Amino acid sequence: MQARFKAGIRRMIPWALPVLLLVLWQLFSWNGVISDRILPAPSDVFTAAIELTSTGELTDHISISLGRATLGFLIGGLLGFFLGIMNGIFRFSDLLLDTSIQMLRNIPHLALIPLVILWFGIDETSKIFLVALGVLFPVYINTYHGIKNVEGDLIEMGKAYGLRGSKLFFSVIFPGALSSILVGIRFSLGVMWLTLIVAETISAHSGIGYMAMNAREFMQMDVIVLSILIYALFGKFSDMVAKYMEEKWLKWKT
Amino acid sequence: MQARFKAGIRRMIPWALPVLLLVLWQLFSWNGVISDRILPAPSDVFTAAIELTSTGELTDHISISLGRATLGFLIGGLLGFFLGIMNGIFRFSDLLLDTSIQMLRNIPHLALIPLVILWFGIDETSKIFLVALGVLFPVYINTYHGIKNVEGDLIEMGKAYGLRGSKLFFSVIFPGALSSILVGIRFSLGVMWLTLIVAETISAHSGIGYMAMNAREFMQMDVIVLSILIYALFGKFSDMVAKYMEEKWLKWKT
Amino acid sequence: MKKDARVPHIHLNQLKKSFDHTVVLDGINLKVNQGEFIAIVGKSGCGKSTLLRLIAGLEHYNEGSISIKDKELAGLNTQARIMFQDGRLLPWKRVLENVGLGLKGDWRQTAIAALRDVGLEGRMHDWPSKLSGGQKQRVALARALVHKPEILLLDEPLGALDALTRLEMQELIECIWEKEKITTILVTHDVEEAVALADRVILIEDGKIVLSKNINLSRPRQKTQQVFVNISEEILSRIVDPNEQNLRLIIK
Amino acid sequence: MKKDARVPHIHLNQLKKSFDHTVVLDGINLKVNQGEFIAIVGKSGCGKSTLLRLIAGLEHYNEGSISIKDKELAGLNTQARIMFQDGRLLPWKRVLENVGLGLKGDWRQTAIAALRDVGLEGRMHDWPSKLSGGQKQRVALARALVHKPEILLLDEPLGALDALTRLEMQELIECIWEKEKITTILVTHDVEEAVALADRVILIEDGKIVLSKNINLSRPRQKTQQVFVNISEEILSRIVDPNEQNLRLIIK
Amino acid sequence: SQDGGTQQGKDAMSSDKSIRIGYQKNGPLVILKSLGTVEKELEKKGVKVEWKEFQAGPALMEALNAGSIDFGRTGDSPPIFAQASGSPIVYVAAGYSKYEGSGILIPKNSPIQSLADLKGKKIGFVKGSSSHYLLVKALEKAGLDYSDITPAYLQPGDARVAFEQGSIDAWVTWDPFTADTQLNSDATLLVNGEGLTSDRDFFVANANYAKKNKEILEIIVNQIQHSSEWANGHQKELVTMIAPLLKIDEKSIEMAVQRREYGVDPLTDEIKKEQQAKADTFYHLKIIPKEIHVEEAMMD
Ligand SMILES: Nc1ncnc2c1ncn2[C@@H]1O[C@H](COP(=O)(O)OP(=O)(O)OP(=O)(O)O)[C@@H](O)[C@H]1O
Ligand SMILES: Nc1ncnc2c1ncn2[C@@H]1O[C@H](COP(=O)(O)OP(=O)(O)OP(=O)(O)O)[C@@H](O)[C@H]1O
Ligand SMILES: [Mg+2]
Ligand SMILES: [Mg+2]
Repeated sequence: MQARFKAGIRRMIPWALPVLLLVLWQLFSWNGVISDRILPAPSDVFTAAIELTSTGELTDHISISLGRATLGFLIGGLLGFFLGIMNGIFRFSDLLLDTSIQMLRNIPHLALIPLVILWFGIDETSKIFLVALGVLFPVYINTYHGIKNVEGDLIEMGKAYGLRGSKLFFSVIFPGALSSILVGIRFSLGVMWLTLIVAETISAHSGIGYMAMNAREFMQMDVIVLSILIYALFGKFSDMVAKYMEEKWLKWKT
Repeated sequence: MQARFKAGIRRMIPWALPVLLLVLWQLFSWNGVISDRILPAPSDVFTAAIELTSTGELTDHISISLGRATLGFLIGGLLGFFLGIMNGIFRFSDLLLDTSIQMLRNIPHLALIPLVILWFGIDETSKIFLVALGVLFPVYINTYHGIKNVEGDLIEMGKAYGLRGSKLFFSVIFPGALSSILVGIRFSLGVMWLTLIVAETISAHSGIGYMAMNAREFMQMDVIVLSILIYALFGKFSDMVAKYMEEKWLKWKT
Repeated sequence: MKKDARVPHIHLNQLKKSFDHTVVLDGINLKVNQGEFIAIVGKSGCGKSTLLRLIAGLEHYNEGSISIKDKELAGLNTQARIMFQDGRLLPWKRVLENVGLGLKGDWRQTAIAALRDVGLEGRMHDWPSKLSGGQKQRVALARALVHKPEILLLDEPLGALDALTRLEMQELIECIWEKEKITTILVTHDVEEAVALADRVILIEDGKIVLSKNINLSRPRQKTQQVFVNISEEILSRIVDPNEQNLRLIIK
Repeated sequence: MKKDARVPHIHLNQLKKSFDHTVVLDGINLKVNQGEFIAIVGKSGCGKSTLLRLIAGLEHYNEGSISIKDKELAGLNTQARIMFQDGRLLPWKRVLENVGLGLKGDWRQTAIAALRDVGLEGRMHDWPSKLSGGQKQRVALARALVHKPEILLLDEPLGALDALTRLEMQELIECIWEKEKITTILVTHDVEEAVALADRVILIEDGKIVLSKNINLSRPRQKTQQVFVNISEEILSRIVDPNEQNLRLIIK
Repeated sequence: SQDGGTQQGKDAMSSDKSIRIGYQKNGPLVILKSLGTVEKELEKKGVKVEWKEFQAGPALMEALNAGSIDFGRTGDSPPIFAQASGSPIVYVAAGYSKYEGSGILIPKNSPIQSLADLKGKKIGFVKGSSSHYLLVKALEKAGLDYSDITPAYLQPGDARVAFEQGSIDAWVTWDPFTADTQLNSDATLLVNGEGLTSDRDFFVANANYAKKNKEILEIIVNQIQHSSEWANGHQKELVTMIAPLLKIDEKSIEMAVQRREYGVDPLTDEIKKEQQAKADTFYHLKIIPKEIHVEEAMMD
């Protein structure tokens, strides 16, 4: 009984801060400390959410974005993963590619947009390209780091026991790097949503990023705040996914 | 002699790809495969660079951005570092704060700008805030992960040998997490430049992000490409800094 | 508790420890006096390391109690230093700094002296990863000994050492123990080593102490003495118990 | 090379190995015949593990040569399986999968049988981190033995085991060696163990082989036999060399 | 609760001694800034001028709304959005119509020869901008429905690339983009804004500031008028002034300058009507969530 109570509390603590913030914000809005012209009250944001949901607009935006996000995530994540593995394992590809990737990583999407339009036009391809590009790097860096940090002794052992190629990889290198790779995935699950706000400035008619940027342009503070909250919830969700994967695949860490 | 020659080649290989790209691009520009209306030739970009440098504009932009970047990096990096350490070590602060941070991390800067202007105005503070915010998360996540992954056996040993508090931290936990922390720093050194492009859309009249966005607005393709190249070089530079730190502090990994 | 009774330095009372439903220690009773040297022997996996870790305060127990000088042990046992079975050197600290870990004051000189004792003074500036198995073990031993703690817990400290180095290290342990009157518990798989060093040898089997043998030989002990050989054989025969055939193989 | 001469399975010729300017092995000459059982003894840090790692092809040497069946060894020695001094179980694989590592076909049954041999069948679904020191070592031993390789390299395989378990494991090693005619090199710090198991005991000192003693006793060997004791003492005395006082302490 | 700006306490206080003017590089305030006359005039009143550059109208409006600047210039639609969101801004004055420089661009050899040909085409423009309005009016004129075209919402810089690449069939934009594209990409102006939209600049202020500083705003508007007159009379100098700022070649700037007359209009009924029509259009396009009366946000 008491254990269950404790577990319940433990599940609630993480929400304490966000909820406290919301409550304070609502209170300040009610008594006018925060002018609703500048920052709408949570209740107004909630109303906006209801309204947008009832017209089906919000779910449209989210599902469209979700499609772009997942596709981009898959492409970029896999690419980053493979590059990370290659450069982590093979000295030559590391020498050849790492510098280029580190340079590429540092180019802001906003600056890249003209070129992206040039290469991929203004339709879905360019949006998915940007998400993929954004997702690639955290996965790459953490995979690379994970692989490089697998204990050399264990790899040596694996080789001495006749493992090579994919066997060595799946028995020793990958599990050893997994914890770090998951950090990369956790990070990129966030980036996946983040890049959409830039990607969806390219001739988009829907999507959560489009909604946010549109709201900004048209000064709809309630929608801006709503989209910020949605992003935050996505963040939490991504995190839960990452934690779930960690619990599932890193059981051996007690 | 031969060893030195080999080392020289090894130092050159990383640049093979970028240089090859540049050369191809120049060739395609010359023979008109790439229209210079859309994508200027490297030589044009070089001319633009010379021009901007000779007027002192480019160095101005870079040094202003550098100031913002370093200040933001210091603030955000330190904050992320301390939060990562706290949440990595203390269960309660982990429960209380981690969720909130993961949520915050997922909010795009572009969407946040209206709020940032409300809170910090349109001057330097808001720009530095955004850089700090961007830098915070990679440092946080990797520090957190690093701390959580320090071998429990070694921490136990440290405690059993009378280390606690800062001694335990500096002898065992920090060195054990350092490799992961450096990944975070490497990542955030990139993010530091990246966020500037968003930050410098807030009432700026200088800075590399301003230059890039301005060029984008007025479609100065040569300047856009130039700024992309500058970002890429910064990326390489950040990477070198990170590598230097790794070599210096992770000597024990042979 | 009677006032005039001598308070044991370490007092284990009906100590019980299980890991996920497998009982490892099942009602251990043990009193160790101040300055006593106890050796624990037993088959692989019988719970020797677990017992040491319990006394060091590194593990929770399920039932019973542990008292140190009449005070119930809560959390870490700050008086004790444990040498772990698996060494646990910090890979990012050089040998000397590993030995100096947790020392106060002029730790450098103390640590160098300790390294000299284990014959590794010349390696003090190396990374642990550059050492051989036995060298690592000796560094870990030096690290434990250098603290001159009130309670010294040694978990197979000499398992990776050759006969000669082993003997030197046994002498070192005995010497420090005698000089500092440290209450010492040594886990070893070598019965002769146990008999050579300990005031009392304890045998653990099936989670219980099944033998507690006082060794009343004068020090330094001669392994060639007949009493010594007899005691060793007695303990060995207790370990091997009914299986006579094996017994004959071990006992010369 | 003469055609009619028997080709040694392993042939070390003037092998030299140094780490950053410290010479560890300095001109090692050794021929090991097919199916021979060699034991290597020597002081801690004398280069035993290094020699084993060289034969396994895990380390580069500076001078000389290593031939396996008359073929110069280049890179990994695929015929050999080495049991490392530090175990090296994969923490993310359960005990059974650790033992089955690199096996082909129906590895599961083979691995279970190997675990049964080392007395850990019941622990096959545990993570390695849940095992005691000696249990880990036995899992590593099982993993090395299960391959039935042409060359078996054992680096202190029994260092963490109690007398009884140790004896059982010695029997196991001897039994598998006899059945499969595996060329075996065993590094051990226990001279008696060396004499009990090996056809030839080799002593390394100052980077050189200073003693190579054939043991022509019938198997299974009795440790109580006088010849056995004599040989052990002879080798021990060679290790301890001029220092007579220590010698007396070790040799009973 | 009409004092949206007062929570920026320090901002409001500082505005008594200084005025923060938001400007964009591509607008008439740049001329005023370059001439430096307004500083002199306001110095007499003991007021200092701080110039804040913005790259886009929305960002400028955000700052105005937050009270980070007091006065600024935008295109004709941002004030509508600001008002719809309840932001404390007021129109202070309007610029002259610049319809000649705004219009629908089509590439060379485009199959589009008339407005009616726009049917079924992909057209790039900034959502909710003056171009959006222009397009709606043009379609109306051609008897087409808004749903007859495929809109591609693109910022000017991006749209230019898309236009060059042929990703869009037509592009609705304003000067100097129109001029630059006409000259450098062989584009043709299918129609300009004549008869469709007036496409004015608007000078707007934070309501709170405007209430207390009418006199200063008057001085500024006067100075804008002066600088506009200067600009109209010194087109050559103007071109050499603006071209390096925008980094657009002088020929394009010259073209843009020549087809535009600078100047300030008071907020006449006609302008109110024009602006109201835009607001209504945006309401019908669901760009703003409610009907507004632009008059309510105009300074009297
Ligand atoms: N990677 C390395 N770098 C530098 N020195 C090393 C390295 N590995 C081993 N050595 C040194 O080489 C010598 C021989 O090491 P080795 O591990 O072969 O000893 P060993 O005979 O196995 O000793 P032990 O019985 O203690 O395991 C030691 O002095 C050791 O410190
Ligand atoms: N964390 C753990 N979780 C589950 N079981 C454990 C854990 N630690 C130890 N055990 C088990 O408890 C038993 C006792 O372990 P312990 O390490 O005390 O043995 P030991 O006597 O030191 O053996 P050895 O001589 O092999 O080191 C073993 O069977 C071991 O598998
Ligand atoms: Mg143990
Ligand atoms: Mg060794």
